[in-house]
Order: sequence, then structure tokens, then C-alpha cells
Amino acid sequence: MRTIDMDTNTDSTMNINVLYFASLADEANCQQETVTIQQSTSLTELYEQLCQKHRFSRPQSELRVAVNDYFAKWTDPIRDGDSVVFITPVAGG
Amino acid sequence: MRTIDMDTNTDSTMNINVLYFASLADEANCQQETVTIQQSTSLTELYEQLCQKHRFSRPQSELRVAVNDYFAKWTDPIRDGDSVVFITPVAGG
Amino acid sequence: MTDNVHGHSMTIKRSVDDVYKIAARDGFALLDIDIDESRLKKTLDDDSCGAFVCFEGRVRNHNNDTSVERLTYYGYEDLALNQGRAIIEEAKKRFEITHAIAIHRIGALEVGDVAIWVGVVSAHRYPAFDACRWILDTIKADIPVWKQEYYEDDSSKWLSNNG
Amino acid sequence: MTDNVHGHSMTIKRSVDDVYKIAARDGFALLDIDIDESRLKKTLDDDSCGAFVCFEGRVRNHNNDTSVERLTYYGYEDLALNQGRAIIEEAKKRFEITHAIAIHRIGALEVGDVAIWVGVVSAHRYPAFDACRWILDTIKADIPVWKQEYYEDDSSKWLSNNG
Repeated sequence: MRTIDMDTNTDSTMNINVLYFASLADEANCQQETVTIQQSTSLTELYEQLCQKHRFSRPQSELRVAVNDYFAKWTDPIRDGDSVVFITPVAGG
Repeated sequence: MRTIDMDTNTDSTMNINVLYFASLADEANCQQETVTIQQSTSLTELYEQLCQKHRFSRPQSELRVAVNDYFAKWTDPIRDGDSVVFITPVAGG
Repeated sequence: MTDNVHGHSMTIKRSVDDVYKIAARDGFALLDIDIDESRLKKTLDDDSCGAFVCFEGRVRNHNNDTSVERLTYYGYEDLALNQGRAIIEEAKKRFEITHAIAIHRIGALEVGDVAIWVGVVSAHRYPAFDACRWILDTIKADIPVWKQEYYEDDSSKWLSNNG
Repeated sequence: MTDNVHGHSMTIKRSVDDVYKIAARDGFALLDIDIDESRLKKTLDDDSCGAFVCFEGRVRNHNNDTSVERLTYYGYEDLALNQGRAIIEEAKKRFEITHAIAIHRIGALEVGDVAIWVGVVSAHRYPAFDACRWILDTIKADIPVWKQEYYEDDSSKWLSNNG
């Protein structure tokens, strides 16, 4: 588990947990990480930040997002302590 | 096994075997019978004759007919030694 | 109604081993005991197939609003086998499937017993669904099997799939 | 590609008994060992149901024209369970069915292994067929499970159901 040291966790920041699956786990080279982000960072902005860090090959338009183990909308807010997962196209069955 | 004594089996007659299933077996009160009929009797005529004998409640229009263990057309000829079965509406499954 | 007039249609003439051999070869047979699903499934194993769809028709405890105690199925075995073979041949022409097997049971069945089993394997999923349903519908329409339902008051009735 | 970055998605966190309890209650679960079909079928036994339809998705020895040696499925278990419960709830609203259960397996699978099992029971046959197919399609579209195919030359590829 690694932490992005963009900020320390003051009132203006929040810590969230990001889990990686499938090709994103390959590209991030980890299963999960704790990320400290500015309050009111959107899910879209979060993916952009992580994209820059890990050089993910998938554009956001190809992904879905889940918050706290439920699918979420990209416009849903992130709260301190949330667990966020970016979902690449699934391939079950 | 019973025989209809309409004719003895001369050159102008043929013997066929009729099997009964389901409600026709109830009404005929038998599983099968050997029937001696005139040459060139049609399947329709055969059913009419057996209807008179056994008072079958089903009109021919509700039945299918099988000859020698395959479904047949009502216009197919009957040959000496054939096995004929009248098929009431089926109810498998 | 005496049982003896239906005796020929309540049991099969063939051995159980022959039934499963015929089912494996022609895709259809009648049987007068419990259907062994695992034996049928084994026949359908094929590494090229990603999809297996099966249907089991079980004796329900009701028909419309009437409570059903038990059912008896009667079959005309030789015609059923000829017609069943034709149905499976036709299914393989109509649908992109690898193999299909169906067995219909005859004789006295209790609530919960499996009366018919249809299994289909194919490379992809939709043809297996489509073929399984078509085979079932066609068996119900064309295979010479009849049934009598028995009710709580011991009355019984010949049923028809056409209404 | 190191295995450890996928370790969390190749095995389940729950016990096998819990998996079957969740499947019986919610209609969906992930499992990381052989799917026990008979255990799932028992859960679906219901005397009011005349129809049982099931689908098994098996690992094929080919995909398009490429020979496949083995597959690994990865799952996001907690989201899969939440989403699976919603899918089964929706299926019961859309179709006249009594119950439905599906289990998706994750981890390393060989050719012929069952990756997904979907079973549906209903009074009559068509809703069971329709619901089984809809549940399967919806699982394939929405359940967070991914797969990598491994080929004869040891190369591998992430697959997608959307092309």
C-alpha cells in the first residue's frame, strides 16, 4: 500500500483508498493505494491524477467507477475514507 | 388381440395391425387389434370403420396417423401387414 | 379404465443401456425410470463448446388452479424414437449447435420428478438457448407421449398440450 | 505482470459455505473453486415449479481461431455481490420466475471447467428460458469479472465482452 504525498491530511484534504483490478493493476503495479486528495476532487479529476501518475492506457470514457463497492456515477461526490475502483470493460461469463 | 371379421383374408383384403394409446385405448378397451380390411381402404375410411365399432369420441380432424412407426399423411396408402396408429393430441413435456 | 390397455405405453421395450446409447447416437429416447442427468451431460462434453443449456420439466403440484397428486405419462416408443431422431437432426440444421440430447420419461411420476430433460452444447451461448427451447417445444408438439393427471379425489384427466 | 498485483482478485474472501448461503439468499456469488451444481440445484427445488433451465459457461479450447490453453478469471468480489443481488432482484421483477441462482468462478481455469452457472425455476417454461438468458447477458455486461486467456506460446491477453 502506497500513499501519494501530494498533501498532508488537513481539513482541506481527504484520504481515499483506490483498488486496482485487471489491466489497471498491471499498469499501476499494485492492488491498492491510499491517496490524499483535495476536498471536492471529482471522480473524473481523481482518474486524471492517477492517469498521470501511472500512465494508464485506458481513457476515462472506457471505464466505469465504483464507490464503496457499488457502481457510482462519475458525478457522484467523493468523501473522506471512500473506497474507489475504476472498472475496465468486464469479461465475465 | 382381436380381429374384426368383416372379411376373410383373400386377395381382395389385407390384414393390418392397429395399436391404441391414451383415450383411444380406453375407448377401444384394448391395446391393439388385427383388422382385416378391403384392399385400397384409405386411412380415413379405416378410422371411420373403427369409430363405428368402438364409438371413439374424437373426430378424425383432431387426430394424426402413423404407419409403421412413422407419422404418415391421411392420404398415404395402407399395405397388407402395416401397423397403423391413430394419434390423439399429444401431451409430453 | 383398466391398466392393461395402457401397459404397452407405460414401460419401454429397450434396456436402459440401450436407451442411453440411442440417446447419445440419435439425440432422443424414452425411458421409464429416473433420468440420469450426469450420464447425459457426459455425452455432451466437448472442449470446443463454451455453452451448455439444459431444461428439466418437472411434475408440478398444480395445473391451473387444481392440485395435482401424481401424473402418468404414456408413450408410443417406436414412433417417439423415429420422430425424436428427426427433431434433433432438424435442430442441428437450424441452429449452430454441436450436439443435443433429450430424454422423455414415461410411467407413473410423483410431484418433483423430472419428466423431460433436454441438453444442448454449442460454441456460443445463444444457439444453445434457442435450440434447447425449440427442441422442447417441438417434442411437446410432436412426440407421441400422453399424460393423465390424478387429483386429490382420485379423479383423473387426459391432458393435451394444445389446450 | 506479477501475480501479486492480482492476488486480491483471484480468490474470494468468504468461506465456501458462506458463498452458497449468499447465493441461496441473494441469487449471486463468486467462488474460487469448482462450482457444485447439485448444491445449487437443491436450493432451487420447488414443487410449484414445472420448469428448470440452467446455463453452464465452460472454458472453450479456442477463441475465434486461436487455441486456448487456460484462462484466469479475476473478480472484484464485494462489488460483484452487490451488483449480482441487484441483477437477480431485477430478473424476478421482469420475468414470471420463482427463483434464480448464479455463481461465477474466479481464479485459474482449465479447458472444460465451468466458469459460470445460472439456474432458474418457474411454473412455466418460457419465463425460465428468458430469465436465464437475461441474467447471463446482464452478468456478462455488469459483473466486475475480468479474464486473461493464455495461449500455446505462453502469451496472454486481457479480454473484453464488448468486442
